[in-house]
Amino acid sequence: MTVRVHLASALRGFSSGEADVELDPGDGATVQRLIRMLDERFPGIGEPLRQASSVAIDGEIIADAQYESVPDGAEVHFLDMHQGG
Amino acid sequence: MNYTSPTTVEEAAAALASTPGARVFAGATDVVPQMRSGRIAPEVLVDLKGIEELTSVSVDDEKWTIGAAVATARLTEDPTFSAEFPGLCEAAGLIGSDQIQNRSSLGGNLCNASPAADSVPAMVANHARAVVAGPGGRRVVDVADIPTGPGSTSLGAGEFVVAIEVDRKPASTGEAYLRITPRTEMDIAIVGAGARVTLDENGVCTAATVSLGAVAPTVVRVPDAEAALVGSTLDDEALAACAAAASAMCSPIDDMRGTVEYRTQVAGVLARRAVVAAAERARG
Amino acid sequence: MTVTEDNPNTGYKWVGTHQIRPDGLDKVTGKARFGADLVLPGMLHGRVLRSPHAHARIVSIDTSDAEAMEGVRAVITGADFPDLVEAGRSTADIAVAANAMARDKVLYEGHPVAAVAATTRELAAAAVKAIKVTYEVLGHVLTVDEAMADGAPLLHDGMITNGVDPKPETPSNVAAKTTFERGDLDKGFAEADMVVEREFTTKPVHQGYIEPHAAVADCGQDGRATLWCSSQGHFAMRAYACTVLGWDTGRLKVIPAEIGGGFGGKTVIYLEPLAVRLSQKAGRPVKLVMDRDEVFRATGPTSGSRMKVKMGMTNEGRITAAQVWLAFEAGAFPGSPVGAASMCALACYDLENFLIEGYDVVVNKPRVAAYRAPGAPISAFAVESVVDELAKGIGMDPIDVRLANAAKEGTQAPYGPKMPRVGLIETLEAIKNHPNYQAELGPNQGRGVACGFWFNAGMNSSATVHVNEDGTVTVVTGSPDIGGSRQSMALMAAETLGIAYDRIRPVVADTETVGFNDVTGGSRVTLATGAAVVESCEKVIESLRERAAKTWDCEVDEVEWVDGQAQRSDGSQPPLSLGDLASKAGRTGGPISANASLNARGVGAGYSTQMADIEVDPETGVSRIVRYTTAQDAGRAISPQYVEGQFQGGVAQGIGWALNEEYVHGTDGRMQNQSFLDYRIPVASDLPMIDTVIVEVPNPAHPYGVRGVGEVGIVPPMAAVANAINGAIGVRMEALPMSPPSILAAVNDQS
Amino acid sequence: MSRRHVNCTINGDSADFLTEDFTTLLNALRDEVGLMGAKEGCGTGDCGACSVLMDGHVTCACLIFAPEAEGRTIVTVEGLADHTELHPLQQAFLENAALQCGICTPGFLVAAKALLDRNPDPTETEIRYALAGNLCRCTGYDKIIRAVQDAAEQLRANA
Repeated sequence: MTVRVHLASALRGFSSGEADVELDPGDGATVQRLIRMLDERFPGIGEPLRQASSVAIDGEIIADAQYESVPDGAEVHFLDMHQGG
Repeated sequence: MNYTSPTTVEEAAAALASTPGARVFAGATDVVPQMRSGRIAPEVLVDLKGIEELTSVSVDDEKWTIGAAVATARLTEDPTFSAEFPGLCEAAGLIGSDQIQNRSSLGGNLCNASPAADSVPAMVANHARAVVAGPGGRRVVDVADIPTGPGSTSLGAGEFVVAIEVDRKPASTGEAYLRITPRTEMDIAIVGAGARVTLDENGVCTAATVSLGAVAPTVVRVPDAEAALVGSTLDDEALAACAAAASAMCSPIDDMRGTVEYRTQVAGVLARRAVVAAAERARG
Repeated sequence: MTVTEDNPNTGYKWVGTHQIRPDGLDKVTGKARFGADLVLPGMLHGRVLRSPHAHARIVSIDTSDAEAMEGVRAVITGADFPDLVEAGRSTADIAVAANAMARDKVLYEGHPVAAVAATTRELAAAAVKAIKVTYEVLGHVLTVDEAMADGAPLLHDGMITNGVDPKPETPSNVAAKTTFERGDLDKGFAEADMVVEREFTTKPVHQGYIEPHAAVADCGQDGRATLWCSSQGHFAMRAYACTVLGWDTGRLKVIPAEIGGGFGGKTVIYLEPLAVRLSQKAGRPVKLVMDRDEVFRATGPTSGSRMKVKMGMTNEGRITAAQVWLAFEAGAFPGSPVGAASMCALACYDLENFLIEGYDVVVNKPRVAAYRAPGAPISAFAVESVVDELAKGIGMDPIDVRLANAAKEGTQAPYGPKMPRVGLIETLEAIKNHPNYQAELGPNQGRGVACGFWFNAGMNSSATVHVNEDGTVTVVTGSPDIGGSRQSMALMAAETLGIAYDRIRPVVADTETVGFNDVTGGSRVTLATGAAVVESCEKVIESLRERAAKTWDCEVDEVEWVDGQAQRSDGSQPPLSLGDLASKAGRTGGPISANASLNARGVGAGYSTQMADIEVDPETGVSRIVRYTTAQDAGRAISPQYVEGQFQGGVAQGIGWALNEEYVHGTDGRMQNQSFLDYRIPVASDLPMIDTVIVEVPNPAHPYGVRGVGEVGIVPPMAAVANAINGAIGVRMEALPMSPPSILAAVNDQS
Repeated sequence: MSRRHVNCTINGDSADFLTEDFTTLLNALRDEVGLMGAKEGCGTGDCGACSVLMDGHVTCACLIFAPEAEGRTIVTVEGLADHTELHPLQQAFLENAALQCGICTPGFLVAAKALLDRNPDPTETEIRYALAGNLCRCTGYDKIIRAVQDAAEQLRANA
C-alpha cells in the first residue's frame, strides 16, 4: 500500500527540502499513523502536522481528521484552514 | 438637564438668557450626535419648533421669509418656492436622508457652522439674510456673515436665528448648487459650489455670484470668478477663468474626507458646472 | 436566472422553490427579538471603558470613585478574570481573553480596560468616566510597513515569527509566514511574452452589520449563568466566554437572540464574558450594548494589506508563472487571514510555476475578525487586477484568458490537493453568455471582469427532528440563522420527509437543548447543518417504516416511504400518512424523534465570476455603477431567492470595499471615521439592481448538491470594479478604496 | 429628579410614558413603552433602523428627544399591520425575500410607507433615493426595491 504525503514549504526544514513523501502505512491506515511514520522519519515534524486544522485526502478537505482512514494510493495534504466568515 | 419648548421668540430668548449652558435646537440632527460623542453637553435644550414664526414660510412681492426651524422637506416640497429657487432646494434637499429632511432646517444648517453645510453656499449665492433675535432685539445680517469658522458663529450670547430672508429672484436669473460626495446620499460634501447668474436678452451675464463650501474655514464667495463671468456670454474662456478663480480661492485642509489637492482642483470644476447649470435655468 | 449543469429536471418538490421564510413574519412586524431587545426584571445597564491610546502600558486603574457612586452595582477590570498566561493556556486562548479585557497593556484605541454595571444607562456612562486609569503611552504601529520596520515598537514581547526556517532569534511584529510554491519561477517568467508586476494596498474594512453587539447575562447565586446574545454561534460564545471566565462549559447556558448581521464579525466574543462577570458581581442581570463607535473601534474589521504580484503570460493567454507577496495587518493579536488569502490567491488557475508568501503582522488596531471569505477578496484584488492587465496587454478577452487557465476537476490547487468537481468554467461561461456582456458602453464607461474562489466549510453540526402528534414536524438546530437558513433547513426536511413545507417548524435552540454546532460561518450551514437535518429525517423515516411494518404486521423491507406516506410494496394496504403514524406513535414504540451529529464531509468549493460596468467622471473622480452582473456556483440552490440575496449582498459589500470603505486613522493612532456617516457603506441610491445567475454544478458529495453560497460573492468585486475603472479611463488603481480623490489623483498622475 | 409625563398617540392608541428630558424617543419607545420594533443601529441618524413616522413624516427616533412627542402621533413598525392583515409592504417584503437578518427591516418598512403615502407610483430611482437613509448590509437593496415596487402596485390596485 502506498500513500503520497505532500509537505508544505514550512515543513520542509524537517525533511531536508523533500516536498513529496511516499509511505507504506499498511492496511487500516489513518492520518494518525501517517503522522507517526513521518515523525519517525523526520523527527519533530509530528507536532506541526498534528496542529494542522485540516487534512485533504484525495482532494476532500476534512477538519479534525486525525482518525480519518486513508485509502491505498491516496494523496494527502495537511492544511491550516480558516473557518471562514 | 432640561428640555423646554417656548412658544414665542421672547420666551426662547429668556430661556437662553437664564442658563449659560442652554442651547437652541430645531431638528437636533447635529445636536444629538454632538451630545452623544461628548462634544457638547448642554444643560438646557430650547426647542424652537413650538414658535410659529420659526416654523412658517411666507412670501410677498419682495422676499421669501423662511422660519429658521422649518423642516427642509416642507420647504423643498413647496411648489412655488422650489420653482423659484430650484438650486437652493437642491442644496437643502441634500442635507441627509428623508428622515433627516423632516427635521433639518436652514437655520440649523447655518448655525451648526460646518464649512461643508450644503444649504449655505446656495443661500450665499442667493444673497440670503439671517434675521437674528437676541437680548438686544433683532438684527438682519448676511447669511455669509453668520459662520466665522468650523463650529463657531458671529451670534452673540443669547442670540439665535429666527428666519432666513431671500429676495424674490429677478427675471432671467438662474441658480444652482452642486457638490461632490463619495456616496450619492447620506454624505458630507468634499466640495460644494453654488452659483447664480442673471443674463440679459443677448445672453450676456449681468450679475453673478459664485460660492464654495468645504474649501475654507467658512463658506466663501469667489469675487474673481464673479468678475470673470459678468460681461461675458459665459463662453468657455469665461468659464475657465471662473474655474481657475474658484480653485485659487481655496484654502482647504486635508482630512478624512478629502485632500487639499482634490478640493482645490474639484472646486474649479464644480464652480464651472454650477454656473453652467444656473445659466441653463436663467435661459429658461 | 439559473443555469444548471446539464439542466437536469431535479424532480424536487420543495428544494429550489420560493417560500415565505418561517421567521419572516416576526421580522416584518417588529416582534423578532435581537440582541439588544431583551429586558429582564431588575436588569442593570453596563458600559465599557475603552483605551484612548493605540498602545500603552496600564500603570494603574483606580475604580474607587466609580464604585462609590450611587446606583453603581459592579465594576470590573482585567484583574477580575483569571490570568491565562499563568494558567499556561494556549496563545489563542490568551489572545481571546486579552482582547476581551486588557490586563497590563492596551494594544489599540478602544481596547476594553474596565466595565461597570449601574441602575441606568446614564449612571453607567457617568461611572465609566469616574474610573481613573494611568497609562504609560508607548509608540504605536498602524501599518504593515511600520510594524515590519527595523526598531518598530513591539506589541508582544518575545513574539518569534512562525513558519520561517531557521527560526528567527529576535522577536518582531511578524507573527507568522506562510509559503506555497511549485515549479520553477525563473523558467516560468522566461517563457512569458509579457510580464506585469505591481504593488497594491488595501485598508481595513468593517463587516458593517447594522446591529451593534449586545449581551444580557444573568448569573445566579449558585455560580451558573444564562447569557442571551446575538452571535454567529452560541456554542462558540459559550466556549470563548468560559475560557475568559475560567469556567467549566456546563456553568453557562447561551440562548441565541436573532442576529442582525454578522458576516464573520460575530464569530468572536467581546461583551459576553464582561456581562457575565458584572452580573456575577452585582447579583443582578446585566445588559451590555455597544454604541456604533465602539463597534468600529473595537470589533471586526478585516485586514489592511500591502501586496506585490508578478505574473507572466504567453501571447496565447497561458499564465506561465505567478509570484505573490502578501503582508496583512492582523490587528492587535496574531491571526490575520493571510493564510487563506495565500491559498485562495491563485486558486482560480491551473498553474505550473508559482510562489506565494504571506506575512501575518500585528499592528495597533482592533484585532481582525473573520469577514466573508476571509482574506480571499484582498489577494483577489491584486491578482485579478494583474490578470486583467495581462489580458489587455496581449489583446485577449478577459474571460477567454481566464478560461484558458481555469481550475477544474483534477487541477492541482495551489494550496496542494487536487480539485474535485468545481464550477469556475461554468460561471465564466455564464457571464460570457449573459446579455449584459454585450451591452453597449457609453462615454467614460468601462467593463471589468474578475473571478473569485472560496473553500466553503463543513465542520460540526447537530440537528434533532421531532414528529408532533399530528404529523407536523419540528426541526431543531443550533446554527444561528443569519440569512434564511431556517428556511433552507425546512425545505430540505420537507423534501426528505415528503411533507409540505408549512407543516415544518424550524427552530434555533440554545446550548442546552440541542447538540453542538460550530459557528454559522464559512458558508457551511446549508451544507453541514443541512446534512444533519437530512440524516435526522432519514432516521425518522426508518422509524416510520418500522412502525408501519408493525401496524401491518409485515417486514420492514415491504414498506416504502413515498410522498410523506408509508406504502405497502404490494399495495395490499391503504397508505399510512405521517399524521396517521404520529397519532398512534404510543402504540408503535413511543414518540417519533431522531437526531444526528456529524463532522460534515464533502465540502464543495465555490467560484464566482462577476462583471462590473462603471462610469467615471474624469474631472472629479466620481464613479457610478452602471450595471453589475454576478454568476456563482451554488452547487444547488435550496432556496433560490435567498441564494440570490447572498450573491447580491456579497457584491454590495464588495462594491463598498472597492469604492469607499476604509478605516481612517490619525497619526495619534485613533480611528477618525467611527460612524456610519464617515464609514461609508453603500446606500440604496449608490447601486443598480444586481443581476444574478445561479450556476448549479451540484456538489456530488451532498444529498442535495449544496456547496454553500455566503462568502465567495465578495471575492471578485474589488478587482471587477478596478478593471472597469481601467476600461473607462485608462488608470490602473493600485489602492483601495478607489474613492473620488484617489481616482482623480491617478488621473492626474497619468496625464 | 422627577420625570416628565408625555402624552401622545402611538400606533393609533393614546399613550403616555414617563421620561427624562434628554432621553431619545427611541429609548423611550423601547424602554418605557415596550415597543422594540425600532432598532438602534447608530444613534446618530445615519442608518435609519429607528425610523418612525411622527405626524406622518418619517424621522429617526434616535434624533428626537422624548418630550418632543407630546401631542404627536407616532407610528412604528408595530403599527403597520391592520389587525389581522399585514400591510402590503410587509407582505411584499416576505414574498420578495427582501430581508435577510431583518434588523433594518422595521426601518425600511416605515420609510417605504412614508414614501408610498406621498408618492404612490415612484420610479426605481425615486425609491432608491427615498430609502437612502436606511442602511441594509445584507441584501444589496435589490430585493427591497422590488418589494417596494410590488407593494406600490398592490396599493394602487387596492385604491
